[in-house]
Amino acid sequence: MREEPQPSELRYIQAVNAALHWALETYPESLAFGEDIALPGGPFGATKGLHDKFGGRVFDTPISEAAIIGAALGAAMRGRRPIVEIMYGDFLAVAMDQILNQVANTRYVSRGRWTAPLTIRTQQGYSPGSCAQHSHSLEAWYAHCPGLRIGLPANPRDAYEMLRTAIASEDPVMIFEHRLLYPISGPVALDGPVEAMGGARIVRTGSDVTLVTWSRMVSESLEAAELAAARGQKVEVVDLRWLSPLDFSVVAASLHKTGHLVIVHEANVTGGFGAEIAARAVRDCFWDLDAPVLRVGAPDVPIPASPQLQTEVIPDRGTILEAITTVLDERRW
Amino acid sequence: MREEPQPSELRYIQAVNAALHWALETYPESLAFGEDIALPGGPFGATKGLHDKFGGRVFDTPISEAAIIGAALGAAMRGRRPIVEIMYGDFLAVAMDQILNQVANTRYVSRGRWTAPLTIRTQQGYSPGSCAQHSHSLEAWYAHCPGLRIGLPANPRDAYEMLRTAIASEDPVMIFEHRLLYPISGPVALDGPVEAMGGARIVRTGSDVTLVTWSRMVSESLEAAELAAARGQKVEVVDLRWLSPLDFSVVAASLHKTGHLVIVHEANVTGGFGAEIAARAVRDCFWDLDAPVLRVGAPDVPIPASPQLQTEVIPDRGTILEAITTVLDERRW
Amino acid sequence: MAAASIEDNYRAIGLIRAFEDRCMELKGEGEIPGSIHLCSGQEAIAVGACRALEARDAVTATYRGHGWAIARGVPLTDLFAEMMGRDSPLCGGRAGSPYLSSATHGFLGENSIVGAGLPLAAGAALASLYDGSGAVSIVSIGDGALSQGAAHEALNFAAVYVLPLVIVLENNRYSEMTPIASMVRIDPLSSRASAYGMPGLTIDGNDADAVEDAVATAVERARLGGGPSLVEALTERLVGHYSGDAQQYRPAGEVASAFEREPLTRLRNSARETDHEMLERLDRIDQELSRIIESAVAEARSLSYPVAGTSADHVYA
Amino acid sequence: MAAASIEDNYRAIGLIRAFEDRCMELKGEGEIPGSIHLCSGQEAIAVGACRALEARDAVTATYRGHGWAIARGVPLTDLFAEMMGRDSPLCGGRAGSPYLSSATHGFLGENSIVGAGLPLAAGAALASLYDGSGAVSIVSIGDGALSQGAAHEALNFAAVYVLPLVIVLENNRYSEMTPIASMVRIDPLSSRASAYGMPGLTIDGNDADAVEDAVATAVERARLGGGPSLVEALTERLVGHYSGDAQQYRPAGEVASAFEREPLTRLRNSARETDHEMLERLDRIDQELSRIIESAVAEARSLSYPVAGTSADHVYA
Ligand SMILES: Cc1ncc(C[n+]2csc(CCOP(=O)(O)OP(=O)(O)O)c2C)c(N)n1
Ligand SMILES: Cc1ncc(C[n+]2csc(CCOP(=O)(O)OP(=O)(O)O)c2C)c(N)n1
Ligand SMILES: [Mg+2]
Ligand SMILES: [Mg+2]
Repeated sequence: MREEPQPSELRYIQAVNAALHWALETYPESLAFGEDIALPGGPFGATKGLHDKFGGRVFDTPISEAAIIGAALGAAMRGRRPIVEIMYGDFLAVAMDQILNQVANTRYVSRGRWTAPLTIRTQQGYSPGSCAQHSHSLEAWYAHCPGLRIGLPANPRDAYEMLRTAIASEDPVMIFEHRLLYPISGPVALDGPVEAMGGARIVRTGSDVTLVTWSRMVSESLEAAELAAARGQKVEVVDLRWLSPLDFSVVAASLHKTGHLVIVHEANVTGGFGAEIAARAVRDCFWDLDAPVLRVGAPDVPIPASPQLQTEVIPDRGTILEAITTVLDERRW
Repeated sequence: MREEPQPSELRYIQAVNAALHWALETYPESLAFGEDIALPGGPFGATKGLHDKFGGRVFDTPISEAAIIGAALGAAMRGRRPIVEIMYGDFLAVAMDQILNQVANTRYVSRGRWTAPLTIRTQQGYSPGSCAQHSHSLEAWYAHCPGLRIGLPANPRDAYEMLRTAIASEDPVMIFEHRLLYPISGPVALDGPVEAMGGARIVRTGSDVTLVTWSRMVSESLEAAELAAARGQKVEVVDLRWLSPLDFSVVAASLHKTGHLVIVHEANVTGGFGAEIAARAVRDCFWDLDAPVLRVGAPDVPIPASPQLQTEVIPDRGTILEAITTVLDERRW
Repeated sequence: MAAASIEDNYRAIGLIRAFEDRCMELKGEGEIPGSIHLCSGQEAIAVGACRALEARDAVTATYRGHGWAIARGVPLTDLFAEMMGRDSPLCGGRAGSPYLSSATHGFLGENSIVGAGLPLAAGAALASLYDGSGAVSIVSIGDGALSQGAAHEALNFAAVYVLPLVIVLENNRYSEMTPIASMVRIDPLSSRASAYGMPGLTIDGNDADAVEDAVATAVERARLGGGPSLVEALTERLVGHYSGDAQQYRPAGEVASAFEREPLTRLRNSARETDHEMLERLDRIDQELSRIIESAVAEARSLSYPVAGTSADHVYA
Repeated sequence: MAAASIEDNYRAIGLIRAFEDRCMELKGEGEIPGSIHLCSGQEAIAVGACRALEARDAVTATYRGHGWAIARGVPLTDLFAEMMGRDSPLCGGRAGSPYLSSATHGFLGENSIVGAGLPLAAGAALASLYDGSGAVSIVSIGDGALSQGAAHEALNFAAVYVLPLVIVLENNRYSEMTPIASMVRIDPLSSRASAYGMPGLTIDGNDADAVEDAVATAVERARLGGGPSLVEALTERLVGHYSGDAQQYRPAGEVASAFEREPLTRLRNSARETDHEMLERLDRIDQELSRIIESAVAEARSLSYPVAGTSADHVYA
């Protein structure tokens, strides 16, 4: 148990940090490594204080993402519980083989005789001025990769709880944070029991439209829902939280009530995970659907650096509101 | 113009080879390189005879996929037209950064001042006994990556024509072959005009169900359609051919007629490109749909090596037929 | 200095050879699906190296790793069964020939992505820094793997943290069908080690005793906290890269002359020089091995194929 | 031996410094969005290297590449505008500070993935083998990039095909916030070159003439078909890794003492030793540069932001 007083209000990045402290304390077999995470405390400060407290179990690495993830796997197979940080989700691309062909296969191919209890933390998405090599939202890739668990915490509470759940898991888990969420504050109850993995959450109830979203788009969607409410449109917002395991039941139940579905993510629309949600809806909830299913996401372009262009590309409450209005517009159909 | 007599019947792999010969002859700026492609003529023989004929424009490389694709990009930016072979689609993972963060961005980020006219040929999918590291079908990843063109030829004719189209393109194109198709024969008309990129093709007409598929699943789907016909179920089979540019209009027109949709691919279902097709259908063809949309693909597991398990995992005419029957079963709905 | 008897070396190497020869037959008869990659001619490397290891150590190999599995003590029956796609105690047929592993033998597995075993093996070595096991991690890679980015990253990673890792580079002169000499500008390959600040050494990989000595030194160094080292073992493939390789790229006479240098021929030559009964003893070993192989095949055949409906098991905990 | 005048070196280096200092102000005032990475202290490398190049040559840099762009002749106005996210003639604001390029200057661009520029630059060099241009490709990488797999692959690739490639390794001692000395076990870094069979050399990167000499030799070698070489230029960052870096990881006094060794201080010291009017001439250069900078900023400000509705252009041909 940590001795510090339990703050009730934490910034997202502090929640991540608290979860890491908890993990290194709870699991003597845990290790944390990544670029600039130990002595400098992490490029975004997520790992602050860990090295001071846990010494050699927390260390800096060369700029070698394939080695980082591969070493995490090898160490996990030999009884460690590694937690690695990949600075930007975009950089996972240089380590993709280790994720796709190594980490994800370990348990399956050995029938569980080898396991890979490791956590890959990263952050993704755009920020003003970030270039095309630092702005990807690629959760759909990993969700298409059996053997991995995928979580995208949308608030400080989940940043803390989902990361703890990830680290406690006996499976490899990827946690995608969003750097624009790092400064956001919210209530976090520290040191409670670790939650089971999975579970979508209804973050606003409504009876007209089901809006399914995750990560930073949860707050944008809530803003849009608020604006829609002023127009009399009752939007139910579902924070999907985990893409794997996927809790579609919450979506289905909501759709049964609303008959209308909008899916929102920051990722490019084509091939984004929104397609999967739409596909499940049109299979499992077909008879509940009263209107076409709409997706809101970045159009199919690399993310430009200029904020003027980014505004045009990144979904926001405006584009979400438009989709809500469109899906509810009976005259359109 | 090639002097050899034009065979009307070619094996898929010969069609690939013919397209490569055509390209190296047609484009003096073209280069071909990859592992074992020059002196040995390629692990599957796709590049046979190229080195003899075109000398130093065709060369073997170290086992360095990131360097191969990166070098193709740099050469393309400087006026060459590289055609590279990546032996298995699974190995693209070690070069993912070069594809995602480099090749795909080049034109966009420079507003077309730099271009990347290069072709990445690979083959993917399972074969009996192939392990989880040699069996991926990941076209959905690349289709989620703006800036790339994605083609999956299903027969010798398309292996020839689509590859020529790819090489002639001023954009980076990925061509995914399937090694189980390599021995398949079919008619190929050599040396005709290069086709424009894109275009889905109706390979069997029918009025009850639209079956959208690509790559090796086209022939499985046609077999399933034949079996269904014996039961009186009229299946229209659409070979999507290109995921980018995506020709959804053919799908929409077919759906307008049939009202029923089944999508078939070898890839794992969750996050596969089938989701994108379903998502477009439920947006653009909602009012035409008479039943839930079904997807047939590998379940969400890595591909096991044992053929007994592979049979359980890889979609075939049996599983496709079952989906056709299910989607048409009015009592179910 | 290692000095296993001629018979012991012959038995250990011959076992792997006999196993793989039988695999090729089984493949020809359709009992083993997919491609298989034989270590025929390279067996002395795995044999010598594994003699320098303890049970607590970790072993990682490539798709050409049957010899490592056998030298590590993985039962032949289990290996045959795995390769046949049967429900073997190793991986239940899910891994097959190029990707099998055995958790009970510290055999982290083969790997069919070139170079990818190295980061993983570095991770196994990393674990030893924390678990008090004193275990060393050993990894076999091919000559071609030196050109892979991930291999490079792992070599530096291992050097930086002074990991107890031994890299055995099996230089069989070819990467698939392309001579390694045309794909690097250095000679010997072990000179690459200095780029990471680790010792590198080139030895005769067809001499199990020489391999044992070199690996034992490297293992001891690793175990005592001296960090990683690279042992390049020179060898030759007696067969194709994989089961379907016609080897047209190999110069005339190369394979034939390799047969004069390969470990079993050498041991028979030594035997001939030693005493005139030795050759007979080796012949008896051959017979003994073929009995062992046949009974393993028979046992493997008695194992069932994976039970229908199990293909979705073990994706997650 | 290169021997640019003190004034010429001062002007060239000072221009980059003044440009970036102004960028930091513009960033502070919100006119430049995102993170920016300054080459403050490292300018002599780009300046010396680009003097050894011809117009036909290809240049590839990292996110810390403003100096390379300027030394290559890319107009300041265009660079300011690009960094401001305006519709610049370079990339129309799409690339921004860390990823900009200029097709009209053979500037293949910056790259914000560590090490990723190397394969691309190798490809540019490959093109020269076929196009008869005689062009050489030069690429700047950081010390940390040596640990990236792609960089390794490209170095070997370049060596194998004897590509006309010059690798300039800007060793500023840090990779972001981590000292390179703790992330490799070799010294100097240029010794890595021998692992690829290419020449490697370590020089003073704060001396533009020394850089010019070393790069000129490497360029000539490359142009004559002698293949790639690696030039490690030792230098120091005078500022943080990026615009928001508080540099708490740097030992007390390190930055202050680096200011004594940095190129402009050195040139002023030399000026002081040369003749007593020289310092005044350098002061006049400073004033001249600041006028140049201000007019470029003003011009850049006159460029519009990207036109609404154009964000989907140029994804494909
Ligand atoms: C990343 C990657 N690229 C390519 C391949 C295809 N491939 C399989 S084995 C091999 C040759 C490897 O040569 P080497 O490392 O010398 O090992 P050997 O086969 O000689 O044992 C290649 C290119 C692969 N499996 N993985
Ligand atoms: C593949 C990859 N990993 C990590 C990063 C994050 N990152 C950006 S710059 C940098 C440090 C690079 O250090 P060095 O190569 O020495 O160049 P310098 O910044 O000192 O010029 C890191 C780790 C990245 N951009 N790309
Ligand atoms: Mg080899
Ligand atoms: Mg540096």
